[in-house]
Amino acid sequence: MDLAIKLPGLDLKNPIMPASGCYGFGREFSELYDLSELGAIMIKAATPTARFGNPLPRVAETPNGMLNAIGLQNPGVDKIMATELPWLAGYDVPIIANVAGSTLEDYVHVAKTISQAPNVTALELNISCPNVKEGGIAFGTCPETAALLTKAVKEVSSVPVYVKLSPNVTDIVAIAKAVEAAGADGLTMINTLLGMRLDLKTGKPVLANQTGGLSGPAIKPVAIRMIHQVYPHVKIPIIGMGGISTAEDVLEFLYAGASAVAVGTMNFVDPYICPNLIAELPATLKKYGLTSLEEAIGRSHRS
Amino acid sequence: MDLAIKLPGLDLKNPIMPASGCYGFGREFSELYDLSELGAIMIKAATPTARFGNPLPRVAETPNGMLNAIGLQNPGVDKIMATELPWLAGYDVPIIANVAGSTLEDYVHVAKTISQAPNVTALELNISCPNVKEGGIAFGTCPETAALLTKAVKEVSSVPVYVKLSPNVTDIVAIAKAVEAAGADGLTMINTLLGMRLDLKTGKPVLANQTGGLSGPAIKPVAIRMIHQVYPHVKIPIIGMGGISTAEDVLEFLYAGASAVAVGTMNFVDPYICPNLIAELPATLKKYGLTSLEEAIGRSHRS
Amino acid sequence: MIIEQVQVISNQQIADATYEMVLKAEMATKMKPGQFVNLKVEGFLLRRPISICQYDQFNHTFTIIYKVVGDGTQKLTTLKVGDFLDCMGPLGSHFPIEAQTTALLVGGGVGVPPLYETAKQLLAVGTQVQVVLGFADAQAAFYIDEFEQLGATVYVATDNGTLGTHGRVTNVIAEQQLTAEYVYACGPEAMLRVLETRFEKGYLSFEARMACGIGACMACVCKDREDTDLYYRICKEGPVFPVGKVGF
Amino acid sequence: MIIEQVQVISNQQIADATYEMVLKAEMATKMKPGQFVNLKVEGFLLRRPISICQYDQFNHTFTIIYKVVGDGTQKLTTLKVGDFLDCMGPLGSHFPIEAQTTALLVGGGVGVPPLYETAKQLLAVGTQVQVVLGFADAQAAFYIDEFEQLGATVYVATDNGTLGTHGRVTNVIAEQQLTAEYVYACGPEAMLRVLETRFEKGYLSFEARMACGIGACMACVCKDREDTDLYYRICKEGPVFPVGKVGF
Ligand SMILES: Cc1cc2nc3c(=O)[nH]c(=O)nc-3n(C[C@H](O)[C@H](O)[C@H](O)COP(=O)(O)OP(=O)(O)OC[C@H]3O[C@@H](n4cnc5c(N)ncnc54)[C@H](O)[C@@H]3O)c2cc1C
Ligand SMILES: Cc1cc2nc3c(=O)[nH]c(=O)nc-3n(C[C@H](O)[C@H](O)[C@H](O)COP(=O)(O)OP(=O)(O)OC[C@H]3O[C@@H](n4cnc5c(N)ncnc54)[C@H](O)[C@@H]3O)c2cc1C
Ligand SMILES: Cc1cc2nc3c(=O)[nH]c(=O)nc-3n(C[C@H](O)[C@H](O)[C@H](O)COP(=O)(O)O)c2cc1C
Ligand SMILES: Cc1cc2nc3c(=O)[nH]c(=O)nc-3n(C[C@H](O)[C@H](O)[C@H](O)COP(=O)(O)O)c2cc1C
Ligand code: FES
Ligand code: FES
Repeated sequence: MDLAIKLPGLDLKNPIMPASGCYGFGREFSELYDLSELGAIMIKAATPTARFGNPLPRVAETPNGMLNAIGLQNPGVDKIMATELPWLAGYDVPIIANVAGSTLEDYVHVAKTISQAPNVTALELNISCPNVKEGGIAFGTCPETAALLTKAVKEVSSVPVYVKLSPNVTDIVAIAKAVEAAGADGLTMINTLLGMRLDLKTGKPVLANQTGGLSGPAIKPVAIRMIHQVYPHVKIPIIGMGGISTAEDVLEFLYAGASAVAVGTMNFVDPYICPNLIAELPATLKKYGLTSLEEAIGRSHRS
Repeated sequence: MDLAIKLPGLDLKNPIMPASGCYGFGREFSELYDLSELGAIMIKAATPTARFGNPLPRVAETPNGMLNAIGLQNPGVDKIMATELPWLAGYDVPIIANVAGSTLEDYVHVAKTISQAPNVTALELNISCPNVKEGGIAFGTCPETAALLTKAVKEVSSVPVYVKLSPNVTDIVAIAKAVEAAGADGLTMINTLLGMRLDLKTGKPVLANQTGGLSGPAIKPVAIRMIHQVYPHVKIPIIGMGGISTAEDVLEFLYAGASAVAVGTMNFVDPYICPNLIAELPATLKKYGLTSLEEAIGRSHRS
Repeated sequence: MIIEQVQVISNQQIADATYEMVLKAEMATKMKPGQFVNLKVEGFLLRRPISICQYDQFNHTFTIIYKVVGDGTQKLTTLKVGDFLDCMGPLGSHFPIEAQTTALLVGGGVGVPPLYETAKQLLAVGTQVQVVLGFADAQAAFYIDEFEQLGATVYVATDNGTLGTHGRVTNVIAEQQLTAEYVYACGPEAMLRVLETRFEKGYLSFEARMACGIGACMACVCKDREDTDLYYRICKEGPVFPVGKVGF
Repeated sequence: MIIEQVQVISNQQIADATYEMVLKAEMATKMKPGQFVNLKVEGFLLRRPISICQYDQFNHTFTIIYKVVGDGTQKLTTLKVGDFLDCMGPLGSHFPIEAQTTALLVGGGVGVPPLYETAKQLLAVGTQVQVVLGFADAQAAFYIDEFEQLGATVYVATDNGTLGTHGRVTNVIAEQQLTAEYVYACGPEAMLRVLETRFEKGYLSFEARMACGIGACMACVCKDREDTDLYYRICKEGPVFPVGKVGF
């Protein structure tokens, strides 16, 4: 079965890609399998200058999920351009660069710079990171600010721009519509839910940052609901994510309205999950009587 | 160890009670243990007239959680007053009546009526039910409407009023402060997260109502985060809930800022969970070096 | 209702994706035909409702037959002899056992198991028992010999005709012009609907997605046939209801 | 790094809340002293990092020693001989084994296990090995005889004085005026800090909460001692670092 799909800026061999922040720049996984097998790679967030991120502990386990507060640790956009992206260019796989920052200027600077890289074929605007003090999630919880940022980035980006939505909002549809109107070429959803765990011995939060982003299978029903809600209201494609761990989960995201999906947390549990899902997807589609990817995308809205 | 705690309208023998909608009116559980053992009982939502609720299926399992779209099935406030509450009066346990409706008038009517019942010692204003078309969650996602409703109910209620907050909002603190300012005597949080599951065979949502409320251990980190966020901003007490399944979970909620807790979904898995948690709580407090309930409440904000 | 750690005595495949598990349990002494248990499967939050297929009140054992349809039932297949299983039961209403002249027992797929103990007990009180069993195909069929050994007359239907009559159980009933004083049935709702048009007396066992299994959550509610204000919980007032009681 | 279903050969309690588990694994042929494995425990999402205590490259087995501190390690205790465990490894950097005149191995609590294979291999290349082991109390102590049987000189400290010196491993070192060309240590950060003030050469093994264990998530990062722009992942560049490299 042909798993290829074309989305703005993205010529995907298949609809499976690792989610940003859960795959670094792919180096560790390149020792395990050929990165060219992937639909695309969403690389770790880039900020204007290097960030060390938050103090440790940065992760905590929760029932069928995990909290993280990495704090956008990354070597800065220039170093990524100089070392990571050229290395990735050795693989035949489109790169989606995750763009982050504290101010509108940060986003604009990173977007302008990184969209010049020859193998970056799309940007993912991370307006939804719950783990940095300024910017991040604040941009993602207000339709007007989200639109403003999208517009500013669109003006400077030489590749299509996907906006990554935060689930920590009352009205996800309003934000989705606002960023579409501001020129977004696609949506990626969802980022993590804001959560917390307390250490019973010390009484303090387990994470040094206090709160963290909840990801993993636990949040899948929220992701499916939000994609299902947004899909009928936008014309731009959605890349879905949030708790994917099986090929059947992939199908559920496609049904809800995603045109492709990203796998985050489960890369930590099974580093082979992306190639495994790619291998299993045709049989899974067949199992449910589907003969193409297109039949699956948005199916819940048609049947 | 003395587990008793006094909250507005509630003289609790211990801080453990079943959550609304997960315990009916207690009849099924009364065959298993003495309801007088409980701190309190949050009874199933009451509406002005009987409701059959949503079509089936009404529940679906998710990773470490479940979705429900019961749709506030209940016999109506008059029947509850006539049969359920007098029956419950046979037990030495305070009753928290969960009040729901589609309009402000509905809430006012139910609150006025049910607060007259001799064993109803507090109301829980359900402005956060995700499973009814009008009212419900709409009231709970906007600070102004939530405040308006709280005020109207406070005026007619002869017992203290707790407002049950929805987690499906951008800014939970704003809503908490608004209802406190409007006269709420306490908060209960959290209600369910809005979620969805799709049936892979039919492509349709598993629940007839399409979306449902996500509950169970999966949502615990979100509940803890929200209670932790709200606690420093309000003076009224919080009754915490969301995924509690062990005595250590109870402690975590107390640490976050809850003065008492409610157990929902886990009653379905282990109908003895409430008395079990009550029995285990003293040893659990001791295990972590605590000599009273008060030491645990809000501990994460002090240490 | 009891919650008990019951022990696996045997767990073996008896048909396509279908397993029979025998469990050692004190609660066997409280069981009635047509009731169900609610099993906690490791790794899953909600319990799985499974009908009681037969029980032995002297040896304190009971049998279930389950079909692998998802992850929970898949997990059940991995249980080994000696393993323990957290079991809540017996739950719900049961098939009344009274001496009748004739009874027709109709089961479709995983609706077959609760009829086995029912057949046994009806035969024990002197009722003449005819059984119609429906399966997807010959590979999915089970317990045909077992019903015959009890002394019942057994008819089989398969969707693809690989065993017995080609078609549904209702085709067999029409074809063989089967009649009886009472019907006892368990299977898909569509089957129960048709049976209601043919039989005035008897008992039907319903299914629904459940959360609590004890009547607390209102997940499994159905309406009364006449009084629209009246409703029943399939896990509590059901799963067995007299013919004509439940509104579809 | 390999992901392999390894089989339990034995799993037994050897001290207070402390268990030793021997596993059959192909990956034993790739192991080096001081490395760790990342275990998938049924019912939990994230893997659990556990040090390799010793391995046998001919028989393809390795040993871990784990302390029950939470639900995951509790669950490990229920594994029976013959059960399989999803294991990722070997992971991280290792203790370099070169012939030195003298080496002092210092382990605190669950920091003791990785020193066992290290001691074995250092002794094999002719290094004179002294070992200082710290435990909470006599009941929590383990592997003292095992280290002695290798031919190492062993000192013990317990927090409450029920075995060996009363106090910390660093008390023993001071008291006995232990010196060595190289230190090899694994244990709480506070212990490692003190050792860094006393030894100029050697290797320290660090711990951190991990998610991936393979360098992808940045959960376990520490800074370089001097260059604040430089950082290391404890799961990838670590857990073993030369003395003086990591900034606390
Ligand atoms: C009263 C009653 C008696 C039953 N008796 C039997 C029996 O004897 N043998 C047998 O094989 N099956 C029986 N079933 C159906 C059985 O409960 C489901 O097949 C089983 O729960 C599926 O679990 P799963 O994890 O494999 O499937 P999944 O689809 O992964 O389960 C997900 C969730 O949906 C629920 N669910 C899925 N299918 C059904 C269903 N058909 N009915 C109710 N809940 C469902 C599960 O309980 C679980 O909560 C009975 C159901 C009821 C209500
Ligand atoms: C490189 C390395 C080697 C280790 N070697 C050993 C060993 O040989 N023997 C041993 O007993 N323990 C060892 N530990 C600690 C061991 O990983 C934890 O005790 C274990 O993960 C606790 O799991 P739990 O489910 O019982 O506890 P929980 O507290 O319930 O675990 C919850 C989460 O926190 C993590 N976590 C909890 N404690 C620690 C910790 N101290 N370090 C890292 N993550 C933690 C768990 O992995 C899990 O993700 C090692 C840790 C690391 C990083
Ligand atoms: C450790 C970790 C780091 C993450 N870092 C980023 C990031 O840098 N940028 C971003 O947009 N999302 C980041 N995310 C969010 C994921 O890309 C993804 O949206 C989310 O985890 C939900 O998917 P999952 O449940 O499959 O993990 C991170 C998630 C995790 C767990
Ligand atoms: C089946 C079901 C029915 C519920 N009905 C109500 C209700 O009538 N009123 C209400 O305020 N909350 C209702 N809730 C929400 C619970 O009271 C509780 O807030 C939520 O489930 C989180 O707690 P838990 O994770 O312990 O279940 C219901 C929850 C479930 C699972
Ligand atoms: S399953 Fe809860 S009422 Fe029937
Ligand atoms: S645990 Fe993921 S980078 Fe070390």
